[in-house]
Amino acid sequence: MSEYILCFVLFCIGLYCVLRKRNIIKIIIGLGIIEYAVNLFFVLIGYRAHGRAPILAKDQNILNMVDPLPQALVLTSIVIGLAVTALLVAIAIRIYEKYGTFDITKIRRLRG
Amino acid sequence: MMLPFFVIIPLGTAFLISLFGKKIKNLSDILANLGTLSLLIFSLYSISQVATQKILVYKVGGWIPPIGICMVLDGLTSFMLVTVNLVSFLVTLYSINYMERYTDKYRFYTLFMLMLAGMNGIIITGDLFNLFVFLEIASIASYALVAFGTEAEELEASFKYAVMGSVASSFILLGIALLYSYTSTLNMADISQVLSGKPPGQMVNFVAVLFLAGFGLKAALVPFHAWLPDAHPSAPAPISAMLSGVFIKTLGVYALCRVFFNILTVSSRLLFVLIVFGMISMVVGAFLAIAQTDIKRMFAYSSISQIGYIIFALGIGTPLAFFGALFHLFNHAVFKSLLFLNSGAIEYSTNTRNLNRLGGLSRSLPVTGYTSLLGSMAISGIPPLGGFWSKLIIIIAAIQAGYFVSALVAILISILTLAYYLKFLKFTFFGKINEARQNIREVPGLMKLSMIFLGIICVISGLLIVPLFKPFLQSAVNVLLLGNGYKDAVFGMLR
Amino acid sequence: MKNPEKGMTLIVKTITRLTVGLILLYGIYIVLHGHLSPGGGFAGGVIIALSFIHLMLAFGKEVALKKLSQVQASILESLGALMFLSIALLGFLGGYFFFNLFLHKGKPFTLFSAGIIPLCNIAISLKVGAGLFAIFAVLVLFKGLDEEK
Amino acid sequence: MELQLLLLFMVFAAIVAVQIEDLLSSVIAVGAVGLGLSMAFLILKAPDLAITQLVVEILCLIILIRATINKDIPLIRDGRWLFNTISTLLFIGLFLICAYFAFKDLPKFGQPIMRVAQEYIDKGLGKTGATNIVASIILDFRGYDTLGEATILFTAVMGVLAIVRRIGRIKNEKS
Repeated sequence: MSEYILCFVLFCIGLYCVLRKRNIIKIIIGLGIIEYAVNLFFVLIGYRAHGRAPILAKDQNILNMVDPLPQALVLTSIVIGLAVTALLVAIAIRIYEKYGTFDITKIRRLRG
Repeated sequence: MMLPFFVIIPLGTAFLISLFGKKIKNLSDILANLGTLSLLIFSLYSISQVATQKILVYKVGGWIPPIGICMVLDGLTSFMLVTVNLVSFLVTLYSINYMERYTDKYRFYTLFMLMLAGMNGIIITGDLFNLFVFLEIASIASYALVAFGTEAEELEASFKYAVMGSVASSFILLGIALLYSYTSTLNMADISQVLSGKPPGQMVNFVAVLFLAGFGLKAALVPFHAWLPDAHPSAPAPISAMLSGVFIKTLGVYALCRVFFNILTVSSRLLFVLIVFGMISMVVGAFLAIAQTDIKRMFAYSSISQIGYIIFALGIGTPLAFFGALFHLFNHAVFKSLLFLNSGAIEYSTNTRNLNRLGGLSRSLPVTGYTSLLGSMAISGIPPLGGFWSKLIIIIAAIQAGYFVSALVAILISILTLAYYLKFLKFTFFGKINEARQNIREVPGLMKLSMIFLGIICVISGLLIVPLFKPFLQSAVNVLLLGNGYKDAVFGMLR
Repeated sequence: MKNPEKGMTLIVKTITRLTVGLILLYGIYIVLHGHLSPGGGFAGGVIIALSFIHLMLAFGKEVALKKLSQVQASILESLGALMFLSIALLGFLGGYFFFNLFLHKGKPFTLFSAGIIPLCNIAISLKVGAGLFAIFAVLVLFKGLDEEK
Repeated sequence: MELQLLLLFMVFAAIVAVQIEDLLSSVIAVGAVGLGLSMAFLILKAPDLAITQLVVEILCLIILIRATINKDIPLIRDGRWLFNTISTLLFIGLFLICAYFAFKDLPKFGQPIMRVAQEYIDKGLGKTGATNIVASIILDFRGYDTLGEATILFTAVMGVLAIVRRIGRIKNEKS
């Protein structure tokens, strides 16, 4: 239980960063932390106490493997996180070139 | 057998265009149009499949569903497929001429086809995590497409959209994780089966709230709408038409419907939340739209307002309300993409979108003028056109269910909608023409053609309630009414 | 770039020259043994991309781009994507999209086993490696243009 | 127990990453979170993920550091800073409390249900021939997901290439 709570605390730190910080790079970092927290949560729910990694060995029969499915899903999710980060950084660099700042309070040509 | 092709065709086209598009000149135009045309034909064919077989399940890789991924074709799926692929075909037809204004057209087509692949993937999948993956494809492609012009405002709008969209995606993923831990399966029908065997707890409500926040952000319901009025106007006109016309409906409304009604079978309390959100979106969107002077921003706020109608009707939850919601979804997809294409045509020939600087265009742009008139009349609910019938059905359903105040508000908002579309028509097409624009010419032929097509569909879409065409909508409504029975239908096909 | 000489110092360059091949080999090893041991196409592809990025950081962008230019990377990526899609399409021969074609999946625990899985791994690693390298090259080149202004 | 310590370290590093003024330090702190995550994956018996997370982390850091080379002026706090922060914290607190009650319905940590997953473990080798069960899931049982995943990366590359174009649209002389 405490693991789940800590993981959610991590999620909330990321959420706080996205909602409250004014710097574009800080916002990207916040999104990264959210991503980490969700990935961690997936692996946490698949963990089996005293389990083994889901890789078969040649001459032994492993009985208590951890849940392999969340691991497969997280592999996908990690790559999605990387893709989103790369795209956001590209946009951020372009924004810096156009406005000369990373501060979103100064980047506000669009209304509401 | 044909189900995987809804994803394979757009994906293959995207890869081919990115590989050869730069070298061979007109290849990207031809490939993209052929791809969307074949998708349209496939989706029309799927109607007849649904009519004969009710539900079709395709096992990807030959694995039986809880182990592998499955694709499901039922009434709702085929309805959404027709809507998405119809609009996307006409939009690609329009882009052939319109996108000449931008550099690197083949990149535009690549991203467009990827977005289409994402949307079709969301619609046909029967697996919750797979839905998330395709949702991300569509979202990432749309983030890039919003910034396609690479002007300062567009980049800013795209950043805002990308951040909010990513937060929404992580809420959805968190919901999927909790649901997986609770039920230990990812197949939609299987989840529904496991959930029906469990005692009610806080878990399902919490997951429903996470999904509501996630899909609500994608659908731009009012507390989460901040990105839409920036993102939709910033994109090139064909993409605005796609985003407002079908994108927010596929990622937001369709996914929400599927998860809420077929998987979680949410309680009536949560449905009431949908009604509240729908009402707020309806009112706020309409009032903000009146004040706008930028054509596309006005249309974007109007989209929020119309999505409000759909969500409101879904929240009522009676068969008639479902019918009205889906009918309005189809109508809105048609006329909102028409209006955005019109705004693109206006921008194409006059280089401005500001209402105060336009006027008297009806003589020099006759096709754009008349189709805009049709679209505006349809969205504000003038009787013979499709928009009137769908709004009428929603209002009748609200009165039947006892929501008198809401019905009154819906009528008032409809009048308000008429007001701001009249403002748009008056400032754009009537009045005195600007001296400098005496000799502007009508837009190229293919752009005209796709606008005329959409205008015709606007007029005849009212026919969907005629008994001959009704089964198309009714079979989609039946899926929503099926609720928990969705799992039995899917598993029945497998046995 | 303040120094007239491109890239970093001699120490970094020498060490890079010694390690970059090993990193590349390690990436390829991880890809090929994806179905037997931890790793797989994604991790291996990223390692392959990192070896090129390492080269670019140490020697400056010209040397790395001479080995693998941005256009080539882009083409390789599309090819990798097409290859993966066609492996999936080949499954139709067995009746289903994504069907694992090989009836005899080979002897377990050897390199040539598990049907389409190693092939998929190779396609993915091609795509991931080329794609990530293209992203990085574009972002670095963009800065170069920035300074010209 | 070491898992909790590692999680606490990650939470601490995340707070540092969020609150520190200097952008470069912030990026490095986020690298610490990612490294912690990679170790947590190892403790949770997910070696595939540990490797992938590690290399992806390195790449993310390089890209992020590339973005922070442009130095920026520190931020100014506006008048409603306190109000906004408190309302955000209240919202997050509410979210955490709701999550706590929802967790009570979940199976206990370390005892997953494994309804479908057991099938993968039992039949994975026989049906696909891969000894790494995660590989057999991502490339065979759920290969369609991986096609989507590869497409996401492709989309991101195409998006980045489209966004960094120098000239977006062909200007019309008339305007």
